[in-house]
Amino acid sequence: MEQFGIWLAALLTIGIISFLYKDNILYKACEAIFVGVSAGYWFVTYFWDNLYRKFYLGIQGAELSDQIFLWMAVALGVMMLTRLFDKIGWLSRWPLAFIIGATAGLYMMTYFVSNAFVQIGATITPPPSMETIGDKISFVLIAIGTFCGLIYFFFSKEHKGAFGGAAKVGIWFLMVTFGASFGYTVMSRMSLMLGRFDFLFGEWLGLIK
Amino acid sequence: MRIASFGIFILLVFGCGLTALAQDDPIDMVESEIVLPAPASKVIALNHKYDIGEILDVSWESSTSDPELVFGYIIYRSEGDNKFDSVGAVLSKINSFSDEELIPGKSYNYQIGTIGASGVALSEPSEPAIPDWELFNLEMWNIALIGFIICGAVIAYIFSAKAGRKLFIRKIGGLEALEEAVGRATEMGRPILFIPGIQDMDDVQTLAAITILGKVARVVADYDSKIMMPVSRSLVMTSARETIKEAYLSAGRPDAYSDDMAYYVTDEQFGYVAAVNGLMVREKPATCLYLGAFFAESLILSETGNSIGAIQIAGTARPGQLPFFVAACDYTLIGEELFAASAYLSGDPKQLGSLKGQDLGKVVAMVAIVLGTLAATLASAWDIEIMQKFLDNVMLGIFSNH
Amino acid sequence: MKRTVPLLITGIVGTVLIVSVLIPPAQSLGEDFSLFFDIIAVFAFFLGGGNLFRIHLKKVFHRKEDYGFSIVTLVGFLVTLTIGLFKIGNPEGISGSITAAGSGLQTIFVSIITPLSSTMYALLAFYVASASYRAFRAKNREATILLVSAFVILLGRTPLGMMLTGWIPEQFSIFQIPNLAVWIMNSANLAGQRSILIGVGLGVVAMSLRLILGMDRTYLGSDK
Amino acid sequence: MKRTELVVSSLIVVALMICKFLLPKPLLFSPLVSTIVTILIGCAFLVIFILTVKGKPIERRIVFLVVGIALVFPFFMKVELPIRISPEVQQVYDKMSSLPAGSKVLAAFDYDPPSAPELQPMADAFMKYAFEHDFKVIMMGLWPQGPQQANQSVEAAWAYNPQWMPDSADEKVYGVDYVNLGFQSGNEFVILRMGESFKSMFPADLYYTAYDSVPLLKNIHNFSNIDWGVNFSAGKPGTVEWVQIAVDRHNLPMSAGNTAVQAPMAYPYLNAGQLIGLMGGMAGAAEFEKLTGHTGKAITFLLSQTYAHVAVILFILIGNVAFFLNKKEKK
Repeated sequence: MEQFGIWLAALLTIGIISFLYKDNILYKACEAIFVGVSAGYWFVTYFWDNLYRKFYLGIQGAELSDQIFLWMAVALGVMMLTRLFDKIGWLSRWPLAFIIGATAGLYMMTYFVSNAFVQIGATITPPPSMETIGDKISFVLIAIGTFCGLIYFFFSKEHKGAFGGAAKVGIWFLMVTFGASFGYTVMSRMSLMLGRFDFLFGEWLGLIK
Repeated sequence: MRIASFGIFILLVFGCGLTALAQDDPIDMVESEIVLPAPASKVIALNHKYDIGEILDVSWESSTSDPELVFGYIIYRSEGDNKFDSVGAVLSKINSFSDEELIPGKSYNYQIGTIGASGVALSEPSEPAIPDWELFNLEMWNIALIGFIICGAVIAYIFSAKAGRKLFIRKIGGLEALEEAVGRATEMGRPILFIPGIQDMDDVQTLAAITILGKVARVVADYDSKIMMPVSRSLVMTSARETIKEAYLSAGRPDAYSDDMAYYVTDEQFGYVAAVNGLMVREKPATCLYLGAFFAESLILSETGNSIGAIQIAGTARPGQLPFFVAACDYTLIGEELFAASAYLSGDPKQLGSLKGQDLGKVVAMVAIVLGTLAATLASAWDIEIMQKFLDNVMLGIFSNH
Repeated sequence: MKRTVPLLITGIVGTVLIVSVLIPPAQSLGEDFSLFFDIIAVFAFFLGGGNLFRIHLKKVFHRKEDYGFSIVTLVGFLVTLTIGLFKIGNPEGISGSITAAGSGLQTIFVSIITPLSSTMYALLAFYVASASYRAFRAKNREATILLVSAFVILLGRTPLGMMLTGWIPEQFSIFQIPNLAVWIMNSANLAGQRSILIGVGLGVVAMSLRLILGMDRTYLGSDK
Repeated sequence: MKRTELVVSSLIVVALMICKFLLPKPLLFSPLVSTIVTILIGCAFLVIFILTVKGKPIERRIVFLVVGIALVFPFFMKVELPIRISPEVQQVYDKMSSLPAGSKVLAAFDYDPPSAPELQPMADAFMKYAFEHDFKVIMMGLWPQGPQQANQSVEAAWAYNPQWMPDSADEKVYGVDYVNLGFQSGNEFVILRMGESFKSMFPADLYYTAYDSVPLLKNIHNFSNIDWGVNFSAGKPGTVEWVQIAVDRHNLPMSAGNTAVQAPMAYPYLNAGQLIGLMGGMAGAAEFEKLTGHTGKAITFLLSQTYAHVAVILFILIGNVAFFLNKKEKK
């Protein structure tokens, strides 16, 4: 049984890697299995985690107001299903409108506070050690970079003249950022594949000690 | 807030353990000859600000034996009848505790037990305190103020555009290229692939993707091209269908619309990627659009798209994935541009007005950065005290998150 | 009716949630929403999963190209659903946790989903290499900056960085590649990150307002 | 299916079957073959370089192939990489080797399979050393998959010395010589509560044996009963949390092994003396293996990883040099 598991995993691993050469039967089969099985798996988690645990167990012995609250969610969910019927299909827009409104409202504040607000605060907060001249330069440099970066994102003015120059500096800072995150992740990606090859050549083929 | 309440929860759980310990010990306490640790002093209970009246903050002055002889403190609560029950415990060196889930308006007082090796030493009880609730969180005045300014600016610009004032918005390369990319797909007779990220509708980046989809689908309908939109969340599929359908209707071609344009694949991140990769090499779309929330799949998708020679336009707000898109795609919408895209593409003056409001927000940010940095630099380079005060009290007072 | 009600719902719900941040008694609304969302998502899956089922069934029925793979997908889907919903092979029975060790669903996850998804993820190793070869060229000033910064960080995180610049004397140690990499991460990189984050914060505010005010309403479909 | 496709796939199947059933196991190249392979890879890069300069950039599949070869072939090479022991890894070893037999060691496995190539070798070498020197090992995980990774390292130790397996001469008895407490959710709060009592967080071990029934755990109440802690970490919760709570509040002597990505975040704690040594990434693992004398996968992996890293760097360089040469010519 264990050998079967290893052979199956090996076959699936090779199937995915084979896509690098070109699309082929084995890859298509792996893709079909992957889609079918994982969609099923996700529905099972949705069902037991959300519908059973959060709703069904949630209404057991709950106060009336909580019960009504949970039933409302189910009502919205059922409205979602009205799409299946042409005549009342428009009802499904209500839950959709609800979700979009709530997401927009909720995340507007979250993003505003944790992205805009906190980052501005962090930029003007001097680091705990402002001892060396290097620290001071870094502090000012970060401020200049952030400032120019914001100019780059400005929509209501053409990037010309001094303004354009600042925007250009802004792009440079963005490029440093992109380069840094690229360089930062590249190397760690290599060890991912090492793990898979170790499985294939070690655990499956037994070639590695 | 959430972290705080979680921490408190853990301390409560902690407390149960410690309390059990304390309750097991009394016999030892009586029998042993060893002296108890010095009790804690100055126990004060205060109403917790800006909650719904269920929390009291208890604080005390640590025992003089802390930390050598002290394991921790037990918090006892009484409802005014001098019957004290333990409600929690904290480790040594800590001298405050938040008592949650109280009844608003009721009066409580507290007593602190200092736990030593030989037993528990009790403090004097505190003065009674009443948990109270507040309607507005005044601590967040700064967020409300700046938020009000920026939202106000957005709305004001929208109205001024409505009134007919001309607003200038510069050209954004990636978005100008969008229509061209759709046109190219039509010429080549090949489909357009639209990937709205892998998150559900409760992510703002997905919302942005759906609003852009409305504009893209309109162009697709006008050009009579074909759009393919595999998605990884069912709700996104539903919203995408509504959006595409509306675009086809407003283009006057409802007959050309089909529900099969947007379809669900699987929620599983890499299962979805595997399917999209397969779709790309088989259907060979001429244009690939990746707009929304992306993770590790950004490079897998855009490299595959590159191998089939598609024009690729990407956009995401996640800084970690942007470099991969920048490297492999023809155009990349960086962060803010993703959210501005639908307003820009609509060409509707009112929506463009909102972009102006956004710019005002940037001005606020830039002014704050200049003032703050200047103050900090002056303060540290020449020890100018007034600058330090200005920085600490005004700038950091405004831009701090409570 | 068909469009006004949804528009009102978006507007009211959005406004309430924005204001709720400032009002302590309403602060738990955000968490309540995520509960709501989770439950609605289950029902949405009936549409999504149902659609998946329908598409593949149609392919098989009409004997379209590659319909064999659709059979595989359908079988995989149904088998997993059956095993998961009835908790087949679960040592703790129907009330046990779905991921209990030894349950059928856990076996499927470990022996099928894990190798597939970790291999798919690992393909990145190859794509990173091909992107490096093809796209990372110093075509212009911007690309050069990106390249240099990437290269410094990349070398700084491998022993090569120290090997190449270890000879630089102590007082200029900032120019040793590993130190330079740390400095870039903590200064210039931070500036770029911050301008993106601040921009995103403001962008979300404007987009949310457009949605809440009902200016951007394509997602609501048409009146018909 | 096209002809070439058929040929390629059958070739691969044949090659794999040869690997599976015919080749000696484990497969090791002689130094000569290793050198030849390395030279061939070098030649491949030279060819790629010439082609690129000529304006005929190679196909991506060749890039994939080269990376694949650079990753796989070093598995079978027996090249002695000059491994210089860095002071931070030496510190870990010094601490570990100063412990007497019977010392109680807490090993926290805070990672999952994707990070295993880097961290598992450290854990394996640690476990072998611990069994060899009769440490009492208490394993646990703040990441759900951590305990499984812990068991893998025990199995690695068994493979190294079968005498340690159950029912063997020198058996390491579960519950007496080592125990796996399993996973507990709650991130840093788990550590916080363990400071008071391990039992409160782990009422039973991974196999549902009550805490008090495990002989090894009889006299272990909290960190004060532990002689040394070691943490294998791939992110949060991980080394930072352990240092902040277990080390700073409860004075647990602690060392750590981190992934390469994670390691820079732990350096400040190392410099401040809160951590006794740090193993960073594959290189750190290889050094640790060398010190303990239990050469395992890290040294093999390190070679693969180095080859792959060099390959990526060469690809970037080739692309750029060719680009510049071409630009000059045009001028």
